[in-house]
Amino acid sequence: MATVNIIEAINLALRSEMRRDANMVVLGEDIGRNGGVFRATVGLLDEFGEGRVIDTPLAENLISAMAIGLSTQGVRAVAEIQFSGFMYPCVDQIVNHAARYRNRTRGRITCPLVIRAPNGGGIHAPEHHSESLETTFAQMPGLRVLSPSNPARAYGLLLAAIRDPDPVIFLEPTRCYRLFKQELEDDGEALPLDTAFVDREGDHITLLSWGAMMHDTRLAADALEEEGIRCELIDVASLKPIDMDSILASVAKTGRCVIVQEAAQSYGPASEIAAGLAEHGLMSLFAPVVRVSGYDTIMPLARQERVYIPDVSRIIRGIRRVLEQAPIA
Amino acid sequence: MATVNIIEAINLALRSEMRRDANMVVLGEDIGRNGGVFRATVGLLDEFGEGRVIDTPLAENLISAMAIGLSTQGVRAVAEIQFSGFMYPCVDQIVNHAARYRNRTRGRITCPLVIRAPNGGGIHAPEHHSESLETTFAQMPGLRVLSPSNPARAYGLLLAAIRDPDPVIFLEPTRCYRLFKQELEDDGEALPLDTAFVDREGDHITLLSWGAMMHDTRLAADALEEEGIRCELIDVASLKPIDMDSILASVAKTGRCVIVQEAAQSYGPASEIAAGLAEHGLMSLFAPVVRVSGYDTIMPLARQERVYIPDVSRIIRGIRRVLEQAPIA
Amino acid sequence: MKKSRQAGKTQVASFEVHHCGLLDAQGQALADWPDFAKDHEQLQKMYRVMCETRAIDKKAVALQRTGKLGTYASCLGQEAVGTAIGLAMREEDILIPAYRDYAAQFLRGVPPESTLLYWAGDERSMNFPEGTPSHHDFPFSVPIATHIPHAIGVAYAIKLRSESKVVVATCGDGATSKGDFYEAISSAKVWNLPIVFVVSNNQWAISMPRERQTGAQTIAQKSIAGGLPGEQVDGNDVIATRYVVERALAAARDGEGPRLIEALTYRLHDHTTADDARRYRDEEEVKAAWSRCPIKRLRTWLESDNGWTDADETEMQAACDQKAEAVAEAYLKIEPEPPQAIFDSLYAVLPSALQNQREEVMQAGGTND
Amino acid sequence: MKKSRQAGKTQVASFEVHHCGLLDAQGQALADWPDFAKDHEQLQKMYRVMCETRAIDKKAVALQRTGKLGTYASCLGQEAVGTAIGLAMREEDILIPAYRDYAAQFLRGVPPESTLLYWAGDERSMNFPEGTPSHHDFPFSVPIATHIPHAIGVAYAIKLRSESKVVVATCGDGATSKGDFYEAISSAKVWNLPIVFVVSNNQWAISMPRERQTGAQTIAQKSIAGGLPGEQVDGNDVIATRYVVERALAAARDGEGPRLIEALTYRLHDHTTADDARRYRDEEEVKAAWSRCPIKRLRTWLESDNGWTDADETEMQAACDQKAEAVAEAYLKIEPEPPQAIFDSLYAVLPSALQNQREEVMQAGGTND
Ligand SMILES: Cc1ncc(C[n+]2csc(CCOP(=O)(O)OP(=O)(O)O)c2C)c(N)n1
Ligand SMILES: Cc1ncc(C[n+]2csc(CCOP(=O)(O)OP(=O)(O)O)c2C)c(N)n1
Ligand SMILES: [Mg+2]
Ligand SMILES: [Mg+2]
Repeated sequence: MATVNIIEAINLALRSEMRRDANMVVLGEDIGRNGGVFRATVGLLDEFGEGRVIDTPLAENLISAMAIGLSTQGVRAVAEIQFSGFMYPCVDQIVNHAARYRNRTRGRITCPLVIRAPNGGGIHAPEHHSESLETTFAQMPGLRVLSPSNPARAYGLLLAAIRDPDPVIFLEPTRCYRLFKQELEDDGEALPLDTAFVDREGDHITLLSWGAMMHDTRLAADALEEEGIRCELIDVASLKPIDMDSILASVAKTGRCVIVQEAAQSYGPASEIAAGLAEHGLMSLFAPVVRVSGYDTIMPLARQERVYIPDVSRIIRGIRRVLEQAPIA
Repeated sequence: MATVNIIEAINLALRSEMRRDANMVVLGEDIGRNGGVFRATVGLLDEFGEGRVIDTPLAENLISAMAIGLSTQGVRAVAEIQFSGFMYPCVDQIVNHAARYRNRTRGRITCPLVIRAPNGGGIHAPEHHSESLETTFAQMPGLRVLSPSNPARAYGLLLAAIRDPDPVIFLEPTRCYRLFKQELEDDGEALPLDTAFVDREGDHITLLSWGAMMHDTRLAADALEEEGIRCELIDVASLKPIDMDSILASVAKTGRCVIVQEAAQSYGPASEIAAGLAEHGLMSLFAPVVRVSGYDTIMPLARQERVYIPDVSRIIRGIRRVLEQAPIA
Repeated sequence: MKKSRQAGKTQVASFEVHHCGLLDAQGQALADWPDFAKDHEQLQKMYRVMCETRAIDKKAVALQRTGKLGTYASCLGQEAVGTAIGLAMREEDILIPAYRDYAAQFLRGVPPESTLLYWAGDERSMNFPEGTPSHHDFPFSVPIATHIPHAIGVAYAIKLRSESKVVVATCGDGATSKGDFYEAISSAKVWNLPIVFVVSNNQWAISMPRERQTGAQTIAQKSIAGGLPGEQVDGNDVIATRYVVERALAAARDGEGPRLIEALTYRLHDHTTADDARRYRDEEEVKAAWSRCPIKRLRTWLESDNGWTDADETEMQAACDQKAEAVAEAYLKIEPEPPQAIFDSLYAVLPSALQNQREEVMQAGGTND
Repeated sequence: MKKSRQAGKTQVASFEVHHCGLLDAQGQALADWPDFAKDHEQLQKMYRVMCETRAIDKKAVALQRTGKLGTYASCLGQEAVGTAIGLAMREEDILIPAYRDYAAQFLRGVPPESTLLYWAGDERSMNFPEGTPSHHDFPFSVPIATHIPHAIGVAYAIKLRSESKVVVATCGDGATSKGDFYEAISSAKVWNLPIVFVVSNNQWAISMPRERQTGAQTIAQKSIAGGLPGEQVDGNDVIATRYVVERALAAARDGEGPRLIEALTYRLHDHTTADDARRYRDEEEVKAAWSRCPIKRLRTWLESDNGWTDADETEMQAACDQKAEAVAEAYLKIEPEPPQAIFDSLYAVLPSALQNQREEVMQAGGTND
């Protein structure tokens, strides 16, 4: 039992799986000697050597293509992209190849790979270091997209992603990397894929989020508890596919729903979930679904990033909008 | 007054604007001597010469970057990508540069460019020639995304896109290029941007679509007219931004809504619109919103593409689902 | 480092690009030949493979013209490159081909009817048969050049496992303008990977002539950007092409790392059956190119040196046409795939979220056409 | 075409890469100098620009360390390249810089306080002032190499309008591994565009040493992939660097087309203030690199040949420090931007669909920190 933060949990997951599976490699920029700019791969070079801990040239398109080539040979390739804003050069390879090889060869060639990247803002990083890439990949059939919100899920979902026989995009909550710690058993146990996690039960309103925003959403829920508002807090975690069954079940119970995301509002996971509710859960809704999200602007540079990223007060405002239209009896 | 199909309308728009604006160029693969694989640029090389009709090397990332460079110098760059499935290499340049230069330089550097591509399937084309790229670009703040559904809109919206001072992604309905003709006045008149078009008024149910699916949606509406069901048929046309005001007004009137798209269901424009309804139009809905869309699969090769693409019967089934839950009085 | 007289100028690197040709367009031998080319059997086999490939190619075009096949990309005039690659590779090697390398794919075990099935639009065509080398090869990629960097990962896996396989990754001249091609070239030598890059420079990328595709005088010299050896070969000379590819494979197998080969050839057909090259290409140029046809020159040699008679020729051509017929029949007999198949290879296990959609397709029964 | 004895082998192309140096690390002149370098004024100006840049750079690091600035990328040790570019370019030329070319940007009119404002995280910092050459220059791009192909479009526009401007596009050694860089190199010569590509090879890409970045022996030779002339220069020799850049600019202006210059330099600082190079880089190597510092060698020359005294030095250093102080003060005085500004440059006119969101920000008053 160790007490770890998210970045340590990721490091533990990578190490334990590399020990378990000699067929697994990690690759990316500055992940070897340097241990990764966020230290996610620290120690791996010393333990597993240059062959399995691959410092690549500076080319994300190449990194994703290389991961594809490796994975087609049965090598479990786990690539790190330094920041999710630098994943755009990988889109062609991931969408046109990683997501498709199994389907176009009817199962002959597969791509068991993971591409990890820190995602989202809030750490006063430079330009292009604070983007939210969920939709870029979640829209693509053939892929899975995960975004963990705490150390235990970072550990368990990353293991599940690595062992999954299909390509997985793993978006890590940058600003929560070192925000808090959790007790973690480094037992190599994976968590289930394609599943949302109910973090707190409640019957008044369903709050949905994932990744870094889970933290602020929980704080908002705490604040409302004090007013006697019982929030059901769900970590969506899997953005492709989305576990709509769990979400619909919760909304059937509460009749109210607020979805919190950092990504720009339009075309984000919040919209996909709200659409699912409009099509399959409409009759259980007492009030309109509210999306609390980043604005439809470009992620601002550091000085304005807090204007863009939803904070607890914005989340509470969103919840109140729902409660005003459908007060709790 | 000429009677033209969509591809001819696009050719007319490009020619008339190049005549009007000596600062406009077209660029892309095989657009010069060859006139484009769909003939959209036929005749332009002879009239405007190699300087303004630019056959580029085979590199979409370069084409988009070159269009960006040209546009920053005040050259109106209209790039053709041969098929939308080959736009993925442009994503980095379009998202990280075209969409951002104005914002990051606070207006000093701008990118008045258009990137056109045939979009969608249904013509028995080879692999990767039948994709639907709406979401890839519509999710990105700073961009506009248009998809015309008939010759008049192809002409008027393309002119509007070229004259717009910001980057526009122009997705053309491949399978309708030569499907039908329309009377068109080549008068250089642009249509308004950011606007949906009400093609048919009706008070029973709102049908929303764009691009190639408008054709099948209209056929479905015709079929239902015969049963006395009055459909309000709206061409969304602008997928970024979406004209939600017009859509909400229509749904306020009809209380019923079906959205038809060819793109895979998850994270498509249909979801974005349904989410808008769930958040801002919930109380006017008599029945759940239904999304009739491509499946969440990779676009199949030619022999199965008709399994994937919604046809009139699938659209009608979707409409009936709504009517069953909220019968017309 | 050679100091020059000029102001502070020192030469720090120099490079040469060579061209190799062993059988010229007139069917005359240039210089000495490698052993395989001194063997009549071998020469006739190379000839037969090229002729059979051309017969099947011709049949494919005919099927498309009569509405029995979708858009098809012909390899007319480029048969030598695929033949040379297919014969030079070992079973265990891995081919990451471009779409005009049918000859290589056939030699590796891809059934020609699968190639037709691909252009008809059926994913099963890329599930190459077990028990043949093609089973561990890649299908070609339509997005130009995007498959080239896959070779880096595949070859890295080979090296990681200390296997003695080599990856052959091929593309066209147009493909060499794309970042994917360059990123592979730029990095292959970093790990000294066992890769042979073969570029079929057929002088055209649809309507774009080679001279306007890039400022480079040769495609071979692009290897210099990554510190690889690069060479040109007469790609219509099956003997020289096989010779340089075999040499490159041997070098890679011996740990000497990657190489780039530019095979000079010519696209005698339209780009695809959907294209009309007369719009942009001079008929005269095509006529001239026919005189450099890879099959014609080898036949001339076989006749002059190999005792190949008109009877032999007629017999072999008949056999090739029969083969093409049989391939077409086999292709036309293939049953359609059930509609729900569009879900069944999407993931190892279909996520439950997609079950309803699959159900819907099952009920609708699909609309195969 | 020189025929070789070997089997059918013909040389079809050959290339040389040269290195230019005019002032060595010891401050000794190599060969003859161009006129500008014979002019004391000019030499002292180059020296002053480098020293001032270093003083401002040092100040920026200090501000970051004391929490008054965000992550900052230092140009320590690389001042000569930016200085040479800034002095070689004409006003009307267009600079598409990398993030260590501060000296060039300052010379073009970017106020140093704007550079600090950028690293503080404020978009206004990229709105370079009217009336200065920088007003038509590009801000640097954080996504590595992605700005390089913009030069193709910018230079094409220049050519289309028959203007006599030249584009200077710069990047680092790591950037030359990316497809963006290669696609620009591959196509620049197709239209014979007026572009000078300058690569600051500072031997490192964060923790990746140059040798493992690419298989190419030199970065200069990557130009061969596009048929461009490529040359190496001692990038810590401001005289040689300015000389080769001026020559390349003149050639481009005369219609001779694009060139690639690899400037050999060294990153003396951590990659950025967020990096700790001791994790991956040998202290000894850095010490050795200090002996090749561009400023030190020019000072040695000025003292030996130019009558530069300790008094001159003290006076100039004091002036540089004052300048750096003034820059910091100006920067710290800049008022925050109103929160709704995140909407106000998104489009020429904000679409009505976004008005509500802007309203919300206005009401909330934002939370600038
Ligand atoms: C990324 C991408 N862009 C455009 C196309 C359309 N296209 C198909 S083949 C081709 C030309 C390829 O030329 P080359 O690489 O020389 O191969 P060749 O067809 O001559 O064998 C183009 C532009 C494509 N398939 N992929
Ligand atoms: C596309 C992209 N990938 C990764 C990064 C992170 N990153 C910032 S600088 C850098 C190294 C750049 O090396 P080089 O081009 O040599 O320039 P230098 O920093 O040495 O001046 C990296 C990997 C980035 N900014 N952009
Ligand atoms: Mg070609
Ligand atoms: Mg560097």
